[in-house]
Amino acid sequence: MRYLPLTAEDRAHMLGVIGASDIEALFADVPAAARREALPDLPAHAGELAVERTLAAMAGANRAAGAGPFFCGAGAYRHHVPASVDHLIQRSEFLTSYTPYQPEIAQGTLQTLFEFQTQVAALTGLPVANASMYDGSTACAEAVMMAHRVTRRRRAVLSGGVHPHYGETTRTLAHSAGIDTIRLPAAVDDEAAVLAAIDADTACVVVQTPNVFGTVSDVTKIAQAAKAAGALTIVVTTEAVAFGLLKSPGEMGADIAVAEGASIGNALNFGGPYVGLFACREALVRQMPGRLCGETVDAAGRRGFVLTLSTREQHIRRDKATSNICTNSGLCALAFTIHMSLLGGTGLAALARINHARARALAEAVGAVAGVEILTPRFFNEIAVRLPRPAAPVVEVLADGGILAGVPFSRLDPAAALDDVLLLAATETTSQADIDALAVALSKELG
Amino acid sequence: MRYLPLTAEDRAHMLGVIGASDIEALFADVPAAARREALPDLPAHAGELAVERTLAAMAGANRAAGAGPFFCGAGAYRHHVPASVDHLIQRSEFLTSYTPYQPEIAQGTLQTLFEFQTQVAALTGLPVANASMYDGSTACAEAVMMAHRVTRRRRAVLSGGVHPHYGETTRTLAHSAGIDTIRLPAAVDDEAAVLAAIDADTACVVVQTPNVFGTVSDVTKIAQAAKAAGALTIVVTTEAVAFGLLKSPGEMGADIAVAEGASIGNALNFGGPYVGLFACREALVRQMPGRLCGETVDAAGRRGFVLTLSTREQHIRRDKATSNICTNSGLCALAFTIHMSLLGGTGLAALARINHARARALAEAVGAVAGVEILTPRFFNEIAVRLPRPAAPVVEVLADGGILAGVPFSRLDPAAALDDVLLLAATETTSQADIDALAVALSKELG
Amino acid sequence: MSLQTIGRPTRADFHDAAEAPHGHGLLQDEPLIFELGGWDKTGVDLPDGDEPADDLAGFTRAEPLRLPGLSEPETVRHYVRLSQKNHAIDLALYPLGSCTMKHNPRLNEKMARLAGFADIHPLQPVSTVQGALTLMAELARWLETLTGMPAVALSPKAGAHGELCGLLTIRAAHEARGDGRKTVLVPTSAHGTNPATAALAGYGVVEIAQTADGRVDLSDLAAKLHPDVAAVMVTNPNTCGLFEREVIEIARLTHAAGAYFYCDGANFNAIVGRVRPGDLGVDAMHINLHKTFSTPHGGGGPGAGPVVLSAALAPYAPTPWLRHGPDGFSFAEHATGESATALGRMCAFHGQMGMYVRALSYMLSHGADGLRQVAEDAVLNANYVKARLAGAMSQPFPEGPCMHEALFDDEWLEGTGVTTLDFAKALIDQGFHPMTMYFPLVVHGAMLIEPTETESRRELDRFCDAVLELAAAAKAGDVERFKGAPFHAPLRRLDETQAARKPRLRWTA
Amino acid sequence: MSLQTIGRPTRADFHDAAEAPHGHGLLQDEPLIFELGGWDKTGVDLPDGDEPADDLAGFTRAEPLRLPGLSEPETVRHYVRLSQKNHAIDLALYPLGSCTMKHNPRLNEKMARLAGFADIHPLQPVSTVQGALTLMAELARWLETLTGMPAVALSPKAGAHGELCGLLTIRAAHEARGDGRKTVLVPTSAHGTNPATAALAGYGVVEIAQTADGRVDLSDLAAKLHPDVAAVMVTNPNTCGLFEREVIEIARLTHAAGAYFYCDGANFNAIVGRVRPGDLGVDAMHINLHKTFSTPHGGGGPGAGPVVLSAALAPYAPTPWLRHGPDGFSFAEHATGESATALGRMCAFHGQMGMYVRALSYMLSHGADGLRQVAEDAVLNANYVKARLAGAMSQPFPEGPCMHEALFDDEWLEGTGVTTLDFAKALIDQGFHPMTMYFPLVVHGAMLIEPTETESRRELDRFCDAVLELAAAAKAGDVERFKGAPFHAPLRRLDETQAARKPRLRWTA
Ligand SMILES: Cc1ncc(COP(=O)(O)O)c(C=O)c1O
Ligand SMILES: Cc1ncc(COP(=O)(O)O)c(C=O)c1O
Repeated sequence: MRYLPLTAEDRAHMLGVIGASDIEALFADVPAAARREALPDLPAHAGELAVERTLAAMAGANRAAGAGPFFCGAGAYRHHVPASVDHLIQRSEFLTSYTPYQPEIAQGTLQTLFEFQTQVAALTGLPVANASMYDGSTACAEAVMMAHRVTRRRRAVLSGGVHPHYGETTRTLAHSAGIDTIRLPAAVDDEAAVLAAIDADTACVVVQTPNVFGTVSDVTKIAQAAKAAGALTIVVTTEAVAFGLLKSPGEMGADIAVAEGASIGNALNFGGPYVGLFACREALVRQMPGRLCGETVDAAGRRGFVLTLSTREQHIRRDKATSNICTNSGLCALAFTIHMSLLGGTGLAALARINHARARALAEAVGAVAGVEILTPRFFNEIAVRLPRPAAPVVEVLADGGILAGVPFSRLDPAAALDDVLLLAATETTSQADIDALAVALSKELG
Repeated sequence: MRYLPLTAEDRAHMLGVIGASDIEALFADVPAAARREALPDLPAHAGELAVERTLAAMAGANRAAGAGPFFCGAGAYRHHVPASVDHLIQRSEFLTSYTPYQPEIAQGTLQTLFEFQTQVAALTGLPVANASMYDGSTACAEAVMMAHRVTRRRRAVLSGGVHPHYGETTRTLAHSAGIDTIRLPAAVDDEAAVLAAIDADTACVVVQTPNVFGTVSDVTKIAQAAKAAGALTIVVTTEAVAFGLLKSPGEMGADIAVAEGASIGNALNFGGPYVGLFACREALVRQMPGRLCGETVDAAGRRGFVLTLSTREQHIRRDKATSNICTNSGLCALAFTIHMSLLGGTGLAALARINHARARALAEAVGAVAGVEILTPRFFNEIAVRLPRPAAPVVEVLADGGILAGVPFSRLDPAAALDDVLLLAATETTSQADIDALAVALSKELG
Repeated sequence: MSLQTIGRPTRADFHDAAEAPHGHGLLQDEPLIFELGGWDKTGVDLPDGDEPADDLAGFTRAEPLRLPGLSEPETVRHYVRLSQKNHAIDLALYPLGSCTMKHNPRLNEKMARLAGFADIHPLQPVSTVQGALTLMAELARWLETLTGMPAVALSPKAGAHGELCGLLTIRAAHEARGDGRKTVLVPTSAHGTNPATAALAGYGVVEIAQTADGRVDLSDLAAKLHPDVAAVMVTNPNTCGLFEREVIEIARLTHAAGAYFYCDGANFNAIVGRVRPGDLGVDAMHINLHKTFSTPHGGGGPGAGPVVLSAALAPYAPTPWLRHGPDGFSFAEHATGESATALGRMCAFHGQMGMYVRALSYMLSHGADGLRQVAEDAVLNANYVKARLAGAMSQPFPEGPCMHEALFDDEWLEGTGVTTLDFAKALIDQGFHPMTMYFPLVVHGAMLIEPTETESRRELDRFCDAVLELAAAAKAGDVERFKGAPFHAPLRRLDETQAARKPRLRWTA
Repeated sequence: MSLQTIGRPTRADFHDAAEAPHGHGLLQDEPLIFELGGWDKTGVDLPDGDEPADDLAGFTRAEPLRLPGLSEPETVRHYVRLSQKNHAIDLALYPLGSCTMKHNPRLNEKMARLAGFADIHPLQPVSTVQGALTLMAELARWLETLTGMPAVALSPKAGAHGELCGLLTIRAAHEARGDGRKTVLVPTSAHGTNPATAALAGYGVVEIAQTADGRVDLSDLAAKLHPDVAAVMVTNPNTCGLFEREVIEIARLTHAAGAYFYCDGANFNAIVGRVRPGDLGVDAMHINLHKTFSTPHGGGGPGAGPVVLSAALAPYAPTPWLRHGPDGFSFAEHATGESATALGRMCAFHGQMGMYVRALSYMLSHGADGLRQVAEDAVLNANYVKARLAGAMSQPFPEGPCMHEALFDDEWLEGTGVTTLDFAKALIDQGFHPMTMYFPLVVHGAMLIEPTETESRRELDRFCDAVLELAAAAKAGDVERFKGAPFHAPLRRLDETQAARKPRLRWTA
């Protein structure tokens, strides 16, 4: 077996050194009844060529997003990632290292985490960011748990514009902590409803911008109301490229900002692995979940970086920890950081504008299709449209024709009774030809 | 432009330090008449996404060998290369380093070259190997030039089993040195003709095994005759995997062995870059072309490696050099070495046997097709067959049906009047289903 | 000493000098990107320039984003330089106990990057991603077969997330019966994520004592198994590297008390292909695909933590559920219909597809026979290290074989002036990553060594020789070599106290 | 000194001690694979085992092949460890004059690995590789347009091979006229491949003198241009980093003598997009795609050396010729029919396709505007280095600007006891690769510095600061720092004499 260095001779020699008669002797503690001779339902080992063929056949049975016009978004956006990003994250020293617990031989990882935290802080407009969460949705759930720890209150208000998966992930986790998750009805824009839902028991209010319908909002008013009520404001962003153009959560008064960072540096990957961004106000830092990388000096006085404030964490604080997270999204965060280092502020701003321009072109073309109504009042790179009939079957038909025509809202929330709503996203990878093809196909299908 | 770090501000500052008014001042030595303002026939710079789309479209207009049954050989063989090989050669430290002229900071490259030379020596059964040539064909031409230097004779006898491209490459180079290249008529097995052609003016005799028709030969008798006549024997191999099974050139009395090494570690690449292997007897080392890596010690007495015997080379010896080669096939040699280190002697032997077994299955299936005659008396992984009609159009028809049915001999040597001969190769990547598909298609086309 | 002549001083007394040189002509000093300039630069050529955004007036950033951008050459160089300051499995043995730092096959990386896996959207019509669902189903089948469990929830994103998923499933099962149990029992030796997860899932944590031979104290367990106990969480093989001999009895007692048996499967590598947790009475167990199934750790993640479930717990698994019907595979993505009992959702989308591809590639490569060999070689390697070091270092549980990792304590260092931390840091100077230190907490000055099966005998010997040489030096009173260590790393020992006292968590101008 | 605090001693006097420590805890000592065992092992799982080969009895190896095989983890670790002993562009400036060590974009690597390029066979029916032929045609068009030449032979595999192709083309042109000229004129400053190639092509080499300002001596050229001269080979910009001001006159004189003007285009980077060799009277010029067009050097290769040709020489270009007709692209692969005048074949197949892809990817990325900027920035960077170092080091040709590289000599080192070699080796301790030394031969103790356009001003300053600091140290008499250098590389200075005296060219047990 190509991954196993020991030879039969090695094994015999080593058993001798150990003083064991055979390998079975080393498994002596396993109850005899539980020792299996073999697992006949599974195949034997296979060479690279065979494995490659099996997996390539599975991959070939999927329609890659790049194979034709593509408009899916709804929390996962297709962007172009420079080749150097994937090259760099595959360097052995990044790919095959562990969490940087020994800082003297992990400065590579640690310095990039420090860069990551600084970038996330700048993007979200908040002073402190952690070293990543699993993804945007679990970051959102953790933010609600954190608000509960900070406020000691048990009521979380979620705007109807929050991605339903985020709402459900949050509800699932919050439930066991006895937190009441108030999910307002799905709505393109529900500032009034959110304001009305804030009360004196509210631990936090969770708002998303651009929201799941694509709507761009200024949540300043909500943040002010929350603050007045002693609640925290959590701003969710599922499309990190938007940070290049829109007001940052910090500018709008967020206490905590969480985001899905996969748009920068990472591939679609069918939904994972992604990278959760998590930032907050300085005063809240000791209630943050996840790892933090901090600056310090070595014995010779040279600058270096370490994981710090670990008294918040499970390995030190155990059941008093701020979270149970251990393994996070390190390599995805590295990809994010490298891509951001290439883009810079200027590049991200330009990229954001291009995304927005593509979405405007999309809205124009789709809005001109008879029977299609654009629901999103202000958008970044995604719009919600109402079709004259349920969206899911329309999407199926267009998929058969080679166009991946976005996400039916019913896929996210079948109970919302918004079966005729379709979410359509455009990015820098969307060409005018793609848009035209979509408009033509939609006209044909709806006509 | 993403690859250019200087900003406008940098440029202005630097011109100031230089004391130049503008960039034009730095080009003052260029005659004014030769300065171009712009090159209007070429497009302006493009982003990664755009370039990727352009090139992917070109790639998409080719039929990849892996897309269906595939039987082309004739000097270029499709083998499976472990993923770790390509990963390792892409490490910055290997990929982006220069020829190891500063050994203190090039031990990575140098040690791998030393390993390469040792492996090539073992494979060819000769004591000395160099650090690579461009490919097998140029190695063959250089070997003939070397034989001329060693013997001071001007007549090179090439067996009719030598790959026509190798023969032509050799003739082209030898011509200018005033060497007479005697290319015997294309023949499946021409030991007698070769023996007859050796005379007292002969500098060298060049034989190939397995030869271009796939024939495996023992060239011992030829080597003995050459030796008796004071000529050198050059053994050519275009399929390095054969070294795992067949008698080595050294065993058969070769003075020089040259080979195409691409089968190990390298992709088909439409014919290049490949890697030429070059080995010879110890006594001839100072007449070898190309770089040599040798062992030595550093100032602290530790083992290290350096480029050595460079008094043979162009940068020292200029017009007295043994060759003009400078840049060689370093990274392809590294890929070869890594793949060989994975295989080991045991693995290469097993791989060779599998290749041979696949070719036997191929011969059996194709031999059973009515009208097809197998010409190769003993083969390794390639056979020549005679079809009842010209091979090229048959190959075209099968290609339309998705089968790449080998190489018509006429493609290599249209003047040989062997238009009905087809070369078919099989490797470990050839499945029985591929072979069956070929046999069926051939029967249909010829039937 | 024949070790490390490169990367070693040619002078023998280097470690006497606290200021001894380290580093070499290839290792580059490298500032932060924020110190490299490029405030108005970008390393990306974008198709067009200054698109209007007038429709968003009032919603856009007041100030331009202040982040530096570097050209590609500068970016590549920056991160390549930084990378060389890391240790990695690809450089040497990485003996972190409990972390299973094994070789990461490159084939798996290649497979995960096939466009058919990497470039598909989680919400494409399922008709267009049947290959992806097939892969998930295959992975599920392997995990179920290897563990002998009937179901698996794939979506958890790491081990701790899997623990959470398992406990939430258990909670849902109790709640479905109207049973509001509030306690989870966890051994004192447990990994920090166990109690942290229990707390996050809303449970109180009660610790179970450990026996003198490093296992769960059955009498203490029995005593604490009152009706408020929702689950018992046990790691097996446990964090001392020992198999819980009485695991079947633990399961029996747990079930008798109406509780569920959660097994932390982080150490599954020791038994994969040989022992099926389902045969031991386990109700739920997470599997760190980034440990046993070798998806790369990536400097801290991402991982994946699928949870296998017993028949009793399966109905409460989170969505999405993978289903197979006449039209092929589909997802049940919401807690309605047949999946109405689902506890909810662990995360957006379907989990860590990129890791599933790698793990399945690993499984197919090894096959059932190879995986069995993995367990055997992992255990063999650990016992070899244990045997070779036993004469020099003290062990809290010296009797009998260990499983995949060998545990030492610091008793043998008493009086030397050298601590576990010092000893570990000195190992860096020998070219190795330190072992896991001070974990498990139940062992004083613990040093937990997990070599994994992908280490050759030669590398194990290199490591053992280095440890033995250091041990001899410690006993010989060569304290300076340890107190100041590491001397030969890119940096000397870092001041963690200062970092925590006045945290600087981002760069500021 | 603010340079290199990592990879730098924390003690200032390190270089006084010849035995000073070097290396760090991450850099691994690594034996040869032959010393790692594995004589019966393999790191490849093959589909089946012991296939018969009875039909080859008598033709098979008498003894089994004795080469070690290592498992994948061992192999990966071996080569990763070795890699860290290399300098690389990705680590720091690589100022090798004449080598054009510029950044290698990763996009190009990705493109070259597309199955449609990497997994196609050179002898597939051309109908199945129209994309490949399109790519070659596009590359040819770019090269022709950039050089202002009507034709290009793509197949040569490196610069020297391109030179050979060019001279063989010239020979064929003369022979076609029955003209048997036997001499090639080459300036004394030429790269070694120029005279070596001329000799290989069967020509006698006569050297042309150089003027005091580092250019071809026109009167010497005119004097030597007798009727036996087949070609004049001139590098432009030349190997002193200077543009041959009189290049048009050189061409005129050459043509007047019935000879052809071969230009060594290794330094094309300095003028790409700004000057077309075709406008200068060049008949043939090779282009190192691995220099100007950034295909990676790979530790010594592979490269590619296409040769652009004037109309007079084009008919003699080697096969294959790329043709475009109504059915798309095709090859003329033999010297028959319309390609009957072809001189023959430079190599099997069609040349370095993998390099063509990378080079075209580079060209498309830069575009005409970007390439022009390449030349400007390359020249600007070199002149910046020249300006910054001019005060400290002597220059053989101080007047006027240089092109892409700055040339210094060792006059300024006189009396210091430090040689060019010592100085260069000391640069290694500063974290940089040495410049090209002792080339061109016409300059005493030459140091040729080519930064390329992909270096930032910051990196140039780092480099210049390091050189200036060293220069000051040399002048201050700190000879030890130089004589023993490098101190901080993986190895100390290597004994090249011993290597050549009793060559050990392969491992033996
Ligand atoms: C025993 C044990 N349990 C749980 C975990 C947590 O797993 P993860 O880091 O994947 O969240 C670990 C990880 O180190 C572990 O060792
Ligand atoms: C001026 C000059 N000419 C020719 C060459 C030879 O090119 P190659 O190494 O590609 O054969 C070089 C390479 O260094 C060179 O610098």
